[in-house]
Amino acid sequence: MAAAGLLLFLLPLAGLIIRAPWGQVGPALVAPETMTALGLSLFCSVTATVVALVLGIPLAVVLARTHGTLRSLLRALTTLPMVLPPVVGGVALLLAFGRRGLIGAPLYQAFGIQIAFTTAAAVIAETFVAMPFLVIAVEGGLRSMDHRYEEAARALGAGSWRVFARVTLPLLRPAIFSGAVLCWARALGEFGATITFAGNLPGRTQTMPLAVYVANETHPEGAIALSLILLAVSLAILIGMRDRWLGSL
Amino acid sequence: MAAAGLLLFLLPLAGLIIRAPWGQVGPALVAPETMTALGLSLFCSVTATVVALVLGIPLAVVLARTHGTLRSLLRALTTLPMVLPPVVGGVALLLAFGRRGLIGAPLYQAFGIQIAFTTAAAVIAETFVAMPFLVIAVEGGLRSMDHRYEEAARALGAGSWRVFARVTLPLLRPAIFSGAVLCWARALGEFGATITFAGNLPGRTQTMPLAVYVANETHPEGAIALSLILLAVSLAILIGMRDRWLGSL
Amino acid sequence: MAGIALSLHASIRVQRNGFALDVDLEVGAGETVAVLGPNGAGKTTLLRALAGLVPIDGRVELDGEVLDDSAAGRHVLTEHRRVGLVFQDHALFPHMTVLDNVAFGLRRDSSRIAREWLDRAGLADKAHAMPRELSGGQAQRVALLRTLATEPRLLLLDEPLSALDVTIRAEVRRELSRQLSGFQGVRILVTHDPLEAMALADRLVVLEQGKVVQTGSPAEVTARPRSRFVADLAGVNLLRGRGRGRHVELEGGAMLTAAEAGEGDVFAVIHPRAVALFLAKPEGTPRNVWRGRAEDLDLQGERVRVRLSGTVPLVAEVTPSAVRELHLDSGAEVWVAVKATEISVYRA
Amino acid sequence: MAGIALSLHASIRVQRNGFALDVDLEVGAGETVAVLGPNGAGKTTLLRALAGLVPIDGRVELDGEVLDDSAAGRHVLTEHRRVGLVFQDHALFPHMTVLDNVAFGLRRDSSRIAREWLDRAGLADKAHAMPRELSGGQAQRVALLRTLATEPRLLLLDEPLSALDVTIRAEVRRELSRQLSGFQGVRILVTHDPLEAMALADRLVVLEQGKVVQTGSPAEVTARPRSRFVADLAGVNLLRGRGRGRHVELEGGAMLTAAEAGEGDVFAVIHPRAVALFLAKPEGTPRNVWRGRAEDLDLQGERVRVRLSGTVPLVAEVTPSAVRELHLDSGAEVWVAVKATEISVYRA
Amino acid sequence: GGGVGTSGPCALMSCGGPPSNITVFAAASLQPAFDKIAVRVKSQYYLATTFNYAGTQTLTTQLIQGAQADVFASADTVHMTTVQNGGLVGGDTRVFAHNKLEIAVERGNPKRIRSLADLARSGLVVVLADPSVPAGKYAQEALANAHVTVHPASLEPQVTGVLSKVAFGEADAGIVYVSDIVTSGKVDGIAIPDTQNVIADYSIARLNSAWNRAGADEFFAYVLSSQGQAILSGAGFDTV
Ligand SMILES: Nc1ncnc2c1ncn2[C@@H]1O[C@H](COP(=O)(O)OP(=O)(O)OP(=O)(O)O)[C@@H](O)[C@H]1O
Ligand SMILES: Nc1ncnc2c1ncn2[C@@H]1O[C@H](COP(=O)(O)OP(=O)(O)OP(=O)(O)O)[C@@H](O)[C@H]1O
Ligand SMILES: [Mg+2]
Ligand SMILES: [Mg+2]
Repeated sequence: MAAAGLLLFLLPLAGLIIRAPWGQVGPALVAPETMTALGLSLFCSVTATVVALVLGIPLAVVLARTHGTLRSLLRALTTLPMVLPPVVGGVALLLAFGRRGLIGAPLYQAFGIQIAFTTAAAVIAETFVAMPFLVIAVEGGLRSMDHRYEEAARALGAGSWRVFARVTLPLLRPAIFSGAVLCWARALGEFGATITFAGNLPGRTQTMPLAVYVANETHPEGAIALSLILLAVSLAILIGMRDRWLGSL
Repeated sequence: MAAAGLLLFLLPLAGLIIRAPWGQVGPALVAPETMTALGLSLFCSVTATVVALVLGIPLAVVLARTHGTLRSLLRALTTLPMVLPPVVGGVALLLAFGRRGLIGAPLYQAFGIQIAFTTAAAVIAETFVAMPFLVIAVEGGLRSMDHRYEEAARALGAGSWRVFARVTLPLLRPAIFSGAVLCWARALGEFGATITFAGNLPGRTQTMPLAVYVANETHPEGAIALSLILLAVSLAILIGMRDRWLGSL
Repeated sequence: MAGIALSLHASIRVQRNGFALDVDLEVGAGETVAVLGPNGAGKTTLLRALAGLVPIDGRVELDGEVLDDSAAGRHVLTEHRRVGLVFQDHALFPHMTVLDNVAFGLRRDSSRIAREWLDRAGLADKAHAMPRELSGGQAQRVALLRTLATEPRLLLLDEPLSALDVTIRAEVRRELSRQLSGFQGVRILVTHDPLEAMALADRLVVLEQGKVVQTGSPAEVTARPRSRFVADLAGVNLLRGRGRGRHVELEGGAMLTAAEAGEGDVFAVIHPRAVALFLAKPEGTPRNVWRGRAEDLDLQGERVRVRLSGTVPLVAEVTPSAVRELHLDSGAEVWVAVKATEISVYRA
Repeated sequence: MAGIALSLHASIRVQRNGFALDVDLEVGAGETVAVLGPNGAGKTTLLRALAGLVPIDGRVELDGEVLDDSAAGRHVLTEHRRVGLVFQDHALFPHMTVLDNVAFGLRRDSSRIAREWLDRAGLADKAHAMPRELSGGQAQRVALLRTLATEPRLLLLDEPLSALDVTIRAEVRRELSRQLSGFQGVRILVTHDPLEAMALADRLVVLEQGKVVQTGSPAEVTARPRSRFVADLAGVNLLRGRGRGRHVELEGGAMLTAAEAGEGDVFAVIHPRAVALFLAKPEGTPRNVWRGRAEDLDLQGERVRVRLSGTVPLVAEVTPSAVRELHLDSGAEVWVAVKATEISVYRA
Repeated sequence: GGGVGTSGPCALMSCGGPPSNITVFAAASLQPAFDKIAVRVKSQYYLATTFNYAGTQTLTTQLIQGAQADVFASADTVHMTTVQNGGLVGGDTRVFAHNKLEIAVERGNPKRIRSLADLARSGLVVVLADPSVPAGKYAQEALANAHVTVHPASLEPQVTGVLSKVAFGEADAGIVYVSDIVTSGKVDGIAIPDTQNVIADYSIARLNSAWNRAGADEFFAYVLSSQGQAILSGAGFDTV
């Protein structure tokens, strides 16, 4: 069963690697645009993950502490960006943060700040799409946590904040780690919302998936070559993440 | 912080709802194509989730039981489909399961079976993209689990299978639930790999995100209307999932 | 800390499906109270309620400060109560070293102070071990240190010594009793060990099914048990019946002759040592003589406890040589005799 | 099950950073062995190794079946060993009711049998409770039932009674001793309670720092303690020194006169009751007289244990009336006397 | 342009001094030709070009939502009209290229497809673009002109989808633009007679929001110049 599961992942990846236009990987690798897009991708996905951690963990805590219908509602709202077709996600972001958007418009009129079509927009788009993964994973971790430790900490005089930072958070590390990996990977692969909300501007908002998209329009082989580079980098990063980061208990 | 996080989700959704072409929602709702696409979406995403559960939980167990480099490698390989730009994900699937693909070719030559362009292809594409979310979430749950209970079960004479089914699995319920929600939501929103691998034929492979994309080409308002319907249905389903399913311990 | 007199006034009601706790408790400054009671009596619940971890109906006041008052809607959070609660199952933080666990509750100089506590407890070599690398007893001691180090003004100990070995237990008990007499806080101790209760507590509170059934100094409580549980604790035989002059009519129907019995519902206590066993019916002074059957024998140190069934079920304590002489064995039929003067009777 | 003689031959070595377990153990069919030892001695590790939960170097053979043989690379999985292990911290499945927990290890008719066990234990009303709704003692009893119900051929109990109240503890001990004598399996029991060990075990094995330091029947072990721990367990004073004719030269330098002492390294045991205390230097028969200081006093039942420091640190056991007469108090200076005939000396 | 992460009116180009940079929103299918044009424009006019390639519809949405750009090149005239009606066009709109349809088949044409009529053969896997995108709409028209009914296996919302399905051998045939076949180089094209064929019009315009009108006009002019037209022709477009 596990093997079948693994096969489902491995076969397509094997297909990619076997049929890969290896001749194109070299040129793609040295092309400056590739490095620009790759760097931008890493920058945006990591920033999005950090933002998601900062905003998402408190949100998960709130979710885990509320009960009943309110919790279901909040959790459902949090999950929606995952369901939203990516293009519409981008449109929704434009409607909120675009120059004509709900808060984009006042922002533009008051300070002349435009969010859309900037690197910040790419980060926002990726955060919007990827953060739910973090929130849901962390909330799952919170729910299965043994709360005796938090009680013990409180009995030792630790206030909410100290309990959270010194006990809850460390005990939650595996869940946060999974969540962050999920979030980062999702952000790295993000395409639809980014192209709609942030545009496809090389060096500013053209992340790897967008570069792949553009390449695919003209020579699909180049697109595959680009993807392989993205895959290799992701693989290296994922393998590089040591188990000790996981703090498996 | 939690509020800021929630706002990031709520603002774009609010934008969608406020600027929504409510006049279009009615007609879209009664259009038979909408219902077809919605039904197909639900069918495919649920099937994909079930497949992911069946294949992914054992895979997560294997991941959690291996150690060192092998584990990092397996985990990284499992995570890759999340990183793969959606279009390339579809291409990879074609290279594996397509008529000329690694196992698609023998299948086609021996039995004349073509997977692409069928509902099965849509399910495979969604599973491929969404299963990693389940695997990573469940693996996180396994890692933070207290293994004394499994030891106790073994000491009571329960073999590996019984231990797994009666102890590990139930204790893992919150993690599995989060993972399944993530997986389902991701599958429901899947667009890129599906269109590349399965194509876009109403009634067979045109899921909601594809219908939204197509609608967006001609009248964007209709696309938003369709998305709202999808959102409403997802919201209803997510809220409908009772907390008792979570089996919070 | 010294010089400040702290005292606890608590009136606690907790309602849980199938279980209700209803306890009024007054503990004076510097007093140690041992809470005893059968499993499931509500001892842990009581401690958790005092710590503020269980919502209650009622009022808790510590040294004039109201910690809980359901009528006034007041509830001081656990972390602001300066209570020290040692859990029945230690609950050491699994992700911290032993040292960090002990240092956790300390504000200043935490690491140095924690190390001193560990040194004194002879656990210095485990300072950098993780809790999962400790044995059960080591974990329990660390949990105790962790709480004592915070110098709480209300110390709540839930079976703190149950997993300790004999040597350490005596030491920890001594150490604890030194600690306890050192500061003026209020101490409440849950234990199943009568010796521990006697050694450490000024007063016993016996809880059964969520209610206080008896309270008093150890000597008072064990001299006049009011329940099967306390009798077992004191190691004596407790009988219940109706007094009629010098006789007690037992619930089973048998008659007991005592020095004085009074009238109405009474308890009768007989020390196992006062129960004599014979092979033949004894002639002489003992006024209470029955037939009995030795159900089982239990060697306890240099004494053998014999559980007897028959007209009046009792436990007798005899010497091993008596066992040999009487050829006592499970199932043996014997004559049981108790002198009237060895039976103490008091109102139920 | 009856009629099949089971016996255990184990030779177990476990190496962990900073701790090594090295135990050879033979347990006969139907024998109950109590493993005693200080905290961290390796008792739990030994049980876990026997259960197959810890990889070992060495060999474990149960009733002729080799369960572990590191030389031959053989390792029978825990679930195929038919061992019953009751954990120190119960480990009830948190997601199952009490009934399902007890039924878990049963093959056929599991629910009915489980209910019978619960009924017999008086826990029928908790059958549908979840473990988190149990008190500590209730959980421990359910864990015990859960394992006993599977009728294992090797029963491993890790402090099974420590959280039980006195009444229940006596009952469970009786029930357990009935159970234990009922089938022919091998029983190994870890406990910190000397009474429990004496009551349930045929043989004691004393473990210290991973090694067996003493083994034998309860009477043998307590009569001739070979370590501080065993002496504490038996409640006696243990001294070590060199025998010279009728004298023992103690490690501190003091001289002890005994009835017979032998030559070479010896242990000397003095029962606390044999230690007499005086205000003035006693004249007369006692050959061993020193000055001492009462460090602390501990009321235990009807006796007071006085810990003495001085030339020879000892514990004396005296009556409360003696305490009053001598005006004994912590810090009091006294004369300590022990008759030569009360000192038993044996080779170390 | 501005640094990464900056925002505001200057974000899309350098402020101060004569602007030497333009932003062009262009249909993704124009990429091969426009990338070449950009190189020429840069060397001849010292004008740097930043492209935002995406589907015409996406670009339209972005423009309507207030995106700033100098030039808009659409793969059809319908979306250009939408943008124009939104008051966003700051000058002429001009059709600058035509594109014809062709049948894309696998290399070597193993299924021997010669005309649109062959696409109706049973057992043939045919993929079309979705009628909601121009290529799909035109394909429907062409098939109607030829009085052929096909049952496509998929209605791809992107022309590249049709191409890749054929290139990977998943589909036996599809209908795409000539320019797609030329740039792809992985499929063979079967011409469709002009009587059945449908012509797509690509149109271009300078936008109101342009910060560099001169630059935009230069680019506009270059596309329509003979050099620009030659490049487009090389990419498979019919010139105007
Ligand atoms: N979370 C809970 N939900 C419901 N009932 C509970 C819960 N916790 C405890 N109980 C019940 O409340 C009663 C009192 O439990 P408590 O733990 O206070 O007993 P205790 O006196 O500490 O017993 P022990 O000596 O066994 O530790 C018991 O009957 C128990 O089953
Ligand atoms: N997982 C572990 N990793 C490293 N060391 C451990 C681990 N578990 C136990 N130890 C150490 O091994 C030694 C033996 O532990 P064990 O639990 O067997 O003691 P024990 O005799 O059962 O003690 P107690 O009476 O306190 O339960 C101790 O020194 C303990 O610190
Ligand atoms: Mg308790
Ligand atoms: Mg242990």
